[in-house]
Amino acid sequence: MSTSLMNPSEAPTTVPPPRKARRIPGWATAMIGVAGAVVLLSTTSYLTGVPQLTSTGTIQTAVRLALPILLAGLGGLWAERAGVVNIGLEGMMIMGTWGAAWAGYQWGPWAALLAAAVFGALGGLLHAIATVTFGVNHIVSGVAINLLGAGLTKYLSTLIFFPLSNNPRESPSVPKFDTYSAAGFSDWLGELEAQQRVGLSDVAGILRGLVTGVSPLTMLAVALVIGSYLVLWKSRFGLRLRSCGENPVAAESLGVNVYLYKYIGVIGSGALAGMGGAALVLNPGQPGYLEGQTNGRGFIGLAAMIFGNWRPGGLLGGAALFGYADGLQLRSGGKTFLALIYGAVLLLAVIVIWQLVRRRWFAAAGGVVAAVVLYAVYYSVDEVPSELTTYAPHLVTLIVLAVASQRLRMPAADGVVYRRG
Amino acid sequence: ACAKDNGGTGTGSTNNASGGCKLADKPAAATATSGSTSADEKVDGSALKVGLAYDIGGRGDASFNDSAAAGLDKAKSQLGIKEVKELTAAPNEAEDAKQTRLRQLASEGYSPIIGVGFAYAESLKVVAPEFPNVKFAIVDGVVEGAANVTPLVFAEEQGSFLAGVIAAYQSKTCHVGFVGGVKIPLIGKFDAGFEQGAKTAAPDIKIEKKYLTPAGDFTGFQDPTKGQEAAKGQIEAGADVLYHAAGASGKGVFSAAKSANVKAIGVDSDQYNQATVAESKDVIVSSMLKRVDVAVFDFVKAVAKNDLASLPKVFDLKVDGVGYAESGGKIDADLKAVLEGYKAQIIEGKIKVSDKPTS
Amino acid sequence: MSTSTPAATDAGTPAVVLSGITKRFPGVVANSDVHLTVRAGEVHALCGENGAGKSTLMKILYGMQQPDEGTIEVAGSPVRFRSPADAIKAGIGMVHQHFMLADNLTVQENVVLGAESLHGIGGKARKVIQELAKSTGLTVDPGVLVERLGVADRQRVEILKVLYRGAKVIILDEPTAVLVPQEVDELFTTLRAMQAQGFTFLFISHKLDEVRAIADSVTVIRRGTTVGTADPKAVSSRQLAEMMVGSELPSPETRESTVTDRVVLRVEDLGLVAEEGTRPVLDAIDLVVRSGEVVGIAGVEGNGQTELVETIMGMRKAHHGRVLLGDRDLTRLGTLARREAGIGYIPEDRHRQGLLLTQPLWANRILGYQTRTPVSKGQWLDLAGAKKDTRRIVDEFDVRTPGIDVPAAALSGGNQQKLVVGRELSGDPVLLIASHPTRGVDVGAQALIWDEIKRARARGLAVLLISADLDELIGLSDTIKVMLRGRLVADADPSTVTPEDLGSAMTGAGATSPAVEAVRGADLEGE
Amino acid sequence: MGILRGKLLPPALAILFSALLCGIALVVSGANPAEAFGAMVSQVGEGTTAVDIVNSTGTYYIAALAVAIGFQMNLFNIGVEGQYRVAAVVAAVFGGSFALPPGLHALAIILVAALVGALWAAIPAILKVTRGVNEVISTIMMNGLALGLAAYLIREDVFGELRGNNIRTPEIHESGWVPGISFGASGTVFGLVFLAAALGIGYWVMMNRTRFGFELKASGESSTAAAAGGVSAKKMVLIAMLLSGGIAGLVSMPEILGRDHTYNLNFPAGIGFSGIAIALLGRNHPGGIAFGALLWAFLDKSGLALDNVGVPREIVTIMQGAIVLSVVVAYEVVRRVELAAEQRRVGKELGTVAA
Ligand SMILES: Nc1ncnc2c1ncn2[C@@H]1O[C@H](COP(=O)(O)OP(=O)(O)OP(=O)(O)O)[C@@H](O)[C@H]1O
Ligand SMILES: Nc1ncnc2c1ncn2[C@@H]1O[C@H](COP(=O)(O)OP(=O)(O)OP(=O)(O)O)[C@@H](O)[C@H]1O
Ligand SMILES: [Mg+2]
Ligand SMILES: [Mg+2]
Repeated sequence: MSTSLMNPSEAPTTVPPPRKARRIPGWATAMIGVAGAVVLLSTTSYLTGVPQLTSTGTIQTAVRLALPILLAGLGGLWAERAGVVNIGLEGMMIMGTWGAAWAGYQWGPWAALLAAAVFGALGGLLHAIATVTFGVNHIVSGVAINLLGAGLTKYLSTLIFFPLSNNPRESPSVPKFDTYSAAGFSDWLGELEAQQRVGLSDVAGILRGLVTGVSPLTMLAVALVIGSYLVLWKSRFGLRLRSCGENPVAAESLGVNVYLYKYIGVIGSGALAGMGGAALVLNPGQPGYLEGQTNGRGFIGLAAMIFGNWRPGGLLGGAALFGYADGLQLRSGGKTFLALIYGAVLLLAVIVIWQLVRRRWFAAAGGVVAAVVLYAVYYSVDEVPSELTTYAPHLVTLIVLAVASQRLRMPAADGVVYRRG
Repeated sequence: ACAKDNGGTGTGSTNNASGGCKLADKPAAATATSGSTSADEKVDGSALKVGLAYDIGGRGDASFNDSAAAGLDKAKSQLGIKEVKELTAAPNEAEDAKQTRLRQLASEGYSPIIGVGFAYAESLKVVAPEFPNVKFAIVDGVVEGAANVTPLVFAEEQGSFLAGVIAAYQSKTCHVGFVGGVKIPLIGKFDAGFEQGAKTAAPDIKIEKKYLTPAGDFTGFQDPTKGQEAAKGQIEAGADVLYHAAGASGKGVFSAAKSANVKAIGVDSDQYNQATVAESKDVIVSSMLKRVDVAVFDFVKAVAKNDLASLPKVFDLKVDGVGYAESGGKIDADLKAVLEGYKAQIIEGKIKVSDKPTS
Repeated sequence: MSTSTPAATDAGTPAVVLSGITKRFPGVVANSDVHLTVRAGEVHALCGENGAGKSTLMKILYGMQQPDEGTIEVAGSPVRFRSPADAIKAGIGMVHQHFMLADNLTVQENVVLGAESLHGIGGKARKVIQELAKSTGLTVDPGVLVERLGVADRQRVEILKVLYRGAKVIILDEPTAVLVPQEVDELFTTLRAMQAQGFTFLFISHKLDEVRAIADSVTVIRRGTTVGTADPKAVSSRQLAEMMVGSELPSPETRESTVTDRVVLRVEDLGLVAEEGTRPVLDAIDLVVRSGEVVGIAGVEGNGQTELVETIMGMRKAHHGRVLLGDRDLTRLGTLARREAGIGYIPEDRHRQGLLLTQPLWANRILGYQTRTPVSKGQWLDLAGAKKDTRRIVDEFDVRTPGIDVPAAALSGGNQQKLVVGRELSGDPVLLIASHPTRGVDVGAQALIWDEIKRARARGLAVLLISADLDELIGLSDTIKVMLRGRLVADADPSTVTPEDLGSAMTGAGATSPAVEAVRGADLEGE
Repeated sequence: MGILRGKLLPPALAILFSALLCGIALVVSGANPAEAFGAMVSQVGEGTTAVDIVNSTGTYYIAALAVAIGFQMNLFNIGVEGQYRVAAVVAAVFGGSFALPPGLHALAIILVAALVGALWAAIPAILKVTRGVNEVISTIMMNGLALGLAAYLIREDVFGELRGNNIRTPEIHESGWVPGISFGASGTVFGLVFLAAALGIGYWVMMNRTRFGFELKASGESSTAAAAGGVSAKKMVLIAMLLSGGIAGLVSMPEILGRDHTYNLNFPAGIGFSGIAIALLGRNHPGGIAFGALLWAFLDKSGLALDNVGVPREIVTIMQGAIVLSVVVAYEVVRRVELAAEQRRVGKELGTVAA
C-alpha cells in the first residue's frame, strides 16, 4: 500500500517492446467477434435443437439483465480511466436504487433516473473526497462506501418508505418507462425467426430481441456507451481525464488540474452506477426499491469492465456475456446449459484447428483434452444440476478471463494515490 | 418506425391457439364440511404478554411475516391482549442473534413467544429449555425434544395441490409453470403439491419449473428481476398459468404474466388485494393461502385457554390452515365445485398429497 | 553564437528574474534566497551538484511548486504562478529531468494534452505537430504510442510539447543526461537554431564542458543558494567546478590494475526474448569478469543493459545460454540462490528495487540477505543481529541518519545509496553488479562509493559496472564493453578511449577510434 | 506516547466522529441518541450478549486475519466469503461421515476445513500467477460458485438430510465437538475462540519474526525491491493466497464444532465482507484487528437492543461504514503529519536545515 511513493514518471528502463503494428482496427475486431459469436450460437442451436439460444426472448432477457451491469461497469470505467479504483460501485448503485424509488414514485421514471444519478454521484463524491483529497487507499474507501450505501438506504427506507408502503424494506411502486419497438421491422423479423431457417432465423431472433420492447433506459445506456467512448477518446476533456489515469504527474505538469478531473471521473462514475441502480428499480418486473435488490451487480459491473479491458466496447461485451449467460440459465435452465457446453466444444474445435495451423502443438493438445472432457460431460449428463447452472455466468466469466486476461491493460496509474507537488 | 408498446400484446397473444387441457374426471361434489374450529367462545387473554420474533422482512413484508402479524392483531382485538412485542431478524445474521432475540423476549416476561420461520428452530432448541415455563411456538418448524415449543406447521402441499388444479383448469395451452424462490425443502412442498394437483386434474399437462437460486443463497426471494426473467422463459416455452412461491421475486412473475397477458397464482396471502402488486392484479386468478394468521391466533387463544392440546398437529385443508383465495372473481362456480371436490377428497384422505417434488 | 541578440523583447528587459526565492521541504531547505536573471534570447545554464536545488527552482518558475518567499518577474512584470497552466500562459515551458510522458497515449495525445484549445486534438493538431516535429528532428508518426519510442525520441517529444505551447522561455532540466555525445550535439544544433529564432533557454547540467559549449551565461547553485553568475567562456571548468562544490572535484580514476586471471563470472551465449516472435532483447552475450577486475558496460539506455543485469541476477529467465559463477552453473537458480552464491547487487533504481521505503533501516538490511547470518537464523529473523550489523554499515559507510529505526524514506538519496552499497558489500560477495551506483547522489557520497568499490576490487572482488556516466565508466573500469540493441558490439580500452569515441560506438555510428574495437562479427553500423 | 498518538488516537477520533454522525442522524429522525447508545451499552450486560460478542469477535477475527494476510502483499481476497462456506460444508460432511477418537476427530475436521479453504483459494491464485487474472474479479466469481457448490453438496441426494423444513449435513459425532467454557445462563464461549487467539499470535510471530513474514511484507511493500532481494512475487502470491484461504476455511469452525455440529440453511453469510472491513480497520495488525473485530461484534450484538427503544437497527451499519472511512482518513492525516515531523527531525539532527 505504499505505491504512492513510487514515481510513475520514472524513465523507462527497458527496451520498448517492438510490437507489430495493429493491422485490424478495434471496431473491426469487435465486428468479427460478434459475427463469430452469432455463427457459433446458431450452429450450436441447430445441432442441439435448442432454439432458445438465439430466441428473441432470450436476447431481450439478456438485454434487461445486462443493463444494470453495463451501467455499473461504465461507472467503473470513468473512475478507473481517471486513475481511481472504484470497488464502491455496489454501494453507489444501492444509493441509486433508493434515489430512483424515492423520486420515481412521486414524479415518474425520468425523475427517478435523475435522482438515481444524483444519489450515486453523492457516493462518488464521498469516494473522491476520501481518495483524491485525503489520499486514502482506494479499496478501503470503496469498501466503506459499500457499507455506508447499504446502511444509509436501509435507514432512510425505514424512515421514509415504511409509512408509505408499510414495509421498511420496500418502496411504494414506481411508474415505469413505456417500451418501444421498431414495429414493422420487428414483425418481419418475427416471421423470419418463425421460419426456423438455419442461421437466418437465428440472426433474425437476435436482431428482433434487440429492437423489440426497448425501454428508453436501454437506448440511453447504449448512447452512454457510445458517448463514453466519444467523450473519453475523442474529446479534449477525455484526453485530460485519461491522462490522469495514465500519468497524473505529467498531466499536472501540463496544466491539467488532476484533482478536478479525478473528482469529475469519480463523481460521474457514481452517477452512472446510480443509474445502474435505477435500471433495476425501473425494470418492469420490479415494484420499486427493494432491500438487497442489487445483489452484487456492482461487483459484476466492475468485473465486466476489467473483462472489457477498460474500454466501453469491451465492457459492453462483458456485460452482454454475463447477461446472456444469466438469462439463458434463468429462462431455460439445465438443458440449455448443456447446449452451451456443446457450443464450447465447437469453439474449442475451432481454436484447436487454429493452433494447429500456427503449429502450436502444446496449446492444440490442451484444447483437444478440454474439448473431449466437455463433450463427455455433454454426452453423459441429461441436465446440469440447477445448483450449478445458477452460477454459469460466473463460471463463463472466469473461463473467458483465464483465456484472455493477459491481453488486458489497465491504466498505468490506476489505483495509485496521487498527491500534488 | 418505432412504436410504443402497449402491454398485453406480447408473445402471450399466440397462446390462445389451443383450447386447453383434456381434463381428468371431475371429483364428486363435496358435501359442505367447513372447518368450524372457531366457534365463537369468549376467551380472555388480557393477562398474556405476547412476543413475536419475525423472520427477515418482518411486519410489512406482504408475505408470511405479515400474515403472522395479522394473527397477532386479531388476537389483540379479540382476546384483549394488551402487551405485545415484535422483533425482526436481519438478513445474514448469525444464529446467536436469533437466540438473543428470543431470550430477550423470554426474560422480559413474554409468554407465549412465537418464532416466525423455520430459521428459529435451532435457536429455540437452545433457548426453550432455558425458560421451561414460557410457552414457545415456531411457525414452519419443529423443534424436537423441547416440550414447551409448539410447532405450527402447514400442509403447503395441499394448498398448492388446489393451485395446481386451478392452473390446469385455467390453462389454454395445457402448459403451466412454477417459479420457486430458493430451492429449499419448504418451497419443495409448494412445488410438489402444485405438480400433483395439476397432473391430477389434467394428466397430460406440461409443467415448467424454475428455482431462482439454490439452497443457501436466499437472494432468490429478493430478486424480482430474476423472477420476471424466469417467468418470461416459461411463458415463451408455452406456459400460460404461473404459480410462484418466490417471496418478493414473485412480483416479477406477476409482471411477466401481466405483460404477456397470461395468468398467475399468488402465494401465502391473497395477493390479488396486495398493494404492491396492484398493477398486475387482473392476471392474478387466485392465491394459495397459508393461514399463518390463523395458526398464530389459534395458538395464542389456546395458550389463553391453557389448552394447547386442542391445536391441530398440522394446519391443513381440514382446519383451513391452507386454502385458496377467490378475490377477483376468476374462479367460477364450476371450478369452485371442482376445487371443493378435490379438497374433500384430500381431507378424507382419498388423495394423499406428496410433499417432495419429483425432481 | 557567442554574441546573443535578444530579438523578441526590448533589449535590456530580462526574460525572467527570480529574486529571493526560498523553498522549504520538511527537513530540507531546497532553495534559500536564490537570485537569478535570465536575459532574453540567451542560453542560461544552471549548474550545481545533486540536490543543490536546481530542479526545485525550475519547478517554482514553472508553477509546479509555490515558493515560500521571493518573487518572479517575466518580461518585466511580476507574476504569480499557481499552476503550470499559469506559467504556460506566460510563455514558459519545461522539459523535465524525468520524462513526463504517458506511455499508453500516442505522441499526439501527449503533445496536445493541456493545450487542446490551440488546435484541437484532431487533424489540425496533427499537422501542426508534424510541422514542428521537423525542427526537433522527430520523425515518427504522431499516432504511435509513446511506449514504442526510444529515449532520444522521447526527449524530442518533450521538446515538441513545449514548442507546441508556443513557449518563449524553455527550461531544459538535464536534457543530456540520457543522451550520448552525438545526440547531445544534435540537440545543441537544434537549440542554437531556435535561439536564433528568439527562444530563451534555461539549461541545467552537471557537465561543465556542455555548459561551456552552449551557454551564454552560467549561474551556479550550491546548497540551495546562488553562488554567482559567470560567463562560461571566461572561466575554466576547474573554476566552475570549485564554485559548484566548494572544493576540488573528485575523480573516479583508478591507478594500478588489480586484475587477476581467476574468472569469477562467465556468461555464455545469453539470450532473452521479451515476447514471442519479436527481436531478442539480449542476443548471444558472452562476458567474463575476473577477480579484481571492473568490467564496464557502456550503452544508451534501453539497449539491454537492464535486462542483462536482471538476467544475470535471475530476475528474468534467459531464453538460452548459461551464467556461471566460478565453476558453479547458476542458470537454473533463482535470484536468492544467486545472491547466496556470492553476488551483491546494487540496482539501478534504489527506490524501486533497492529499498523498502517505509521500513526501518534495519529491515532494509535484511532484504536480499534474509537467509543468512547475521540477520537471520534458519526460518527465523535475527532482529538483534540485523540491528547490530545495520549500525556497523551506518558507521563504516558514513550513512547520515539519526538512527536505524527511521524509515528508509526519511534519508536523502545519497545516504540511501550508501546504505544499499554497504549492504551489498556486507555478504562477502565475490561478484558485485553495480548499476548506476552513483546516479543522482551528491559528490561526497559519490566519492565514498567510488572508494568503496575500489577497495573491494583491490581485495579481489569482481565488479560488473553499468553506468550512463561515461567519465565514471572510463575512470573505474578495467575493460569496457559497448552494448547496442541487445548485443555486445565493441570493446574499449579505458586508458585510451574518450567519451566521444564511446558515444559513437554506443549509437552504432561506427568505430572511429582505435581505442574502440568492434567485436568480431558484430555489425557496428546497425541493422 | 508517540505510539499512542500515532496508533490509538486516530481510531478513537474516528469512533467519536462516527458516533457523532450517527447521533445527528438519530436526532434528525426524531430519536434520542443518548437513549439509543445507552441501550446498546447496557445490552452487553443482558443475557448472553457479552458471550455472544466474544464468540462473534473470534469468528470475525479469523476472517479478518485471512483478509489481512492477503493485504500484507496487496492481494485483495474478496473470496473469503466463498472460501469459508465451501470449507464449512466439506468439513461438516467430512466430520459427519465417521467418528474418530475425541480430539483427533475435531482436529481432522479443522484440518480439512483449512485444506478446503486453501484449495478453493488456490484457483484464483493459480489463475493470477499463470494467467494474470485479476484476483478481485476471480474471487468475486468464485464466491458465486461457492454458493452453488455448497447448495449442491447439501442436496438430499448428495450429502444432505432433511430436518423439518431445514436441510443440513449429517450431524457430526460428539467426538468431533469442541467443548466451550460455560458461563451458565450467560452462555458458552466457544472453545475455538482460543484458536482465533492462537492464529492471531501466530500471525504476529510470522509477520514480525520469520523470514517468510518478512518476505511477504517486502513483497507487499514493493514487489520490485522484493524481486531484487530474491523474493519471487509469484511464489508469494501463491503462498499468501493459500494461507489466506486456509485461514478463511476456519472461519465457521468455532460455530460448527462448538454449537451447530452441522452445516445447514441458516449458515451465516457476509462474514468475509465484514472481515475485509475489520482488517482495514485494524490496519492488518493483529492487535488492531482484534480491536476492530471486538468493535464490530459489539455493534452487531448490541444493535439488537435498538429494537427495544424503537430505533432502526440499520444505524449500526451506517456507523460501521462511517468508522471504516473515518479511521483511514484519520490515519492518513496522522501519517502525513508524522512523516513530515520525522523528516524534519532527521533534517534537524543532521543539520541540513539551514537558517
Ligand atoms: N517534494 C519534495 N519533498 C521533499 N523534499 C524534496 C522534494 N523535492 C526535492 N526535495 C529535496 O530538495 C533538495 C533539492 O532537490 P532538487 O531536486 O531541486 O535538486 P537538484 O539540484 O535538481 O538535484 P539533481 O541534480 O539530483 O537533479 C533535495 O535535498 C531533495 O531531496
Ligand atoms: N489499529 C490499532 N488499534 C489498536 N491498537 C493498535 C492498532 N495498531 C497497533 N496497535 C497496538 O499498538 C502497539 C504497537 O503496534 P506496532 O504496529 O508498532 O507493532 P509492531 O511490533 O511494529 O508490529 P508491526 O511491525 O506488525 O506493525 C501494539 O501493541 C498494537 O497492539
Ligand atoms: Mg534535478
Ligand atoms: Mg509497526
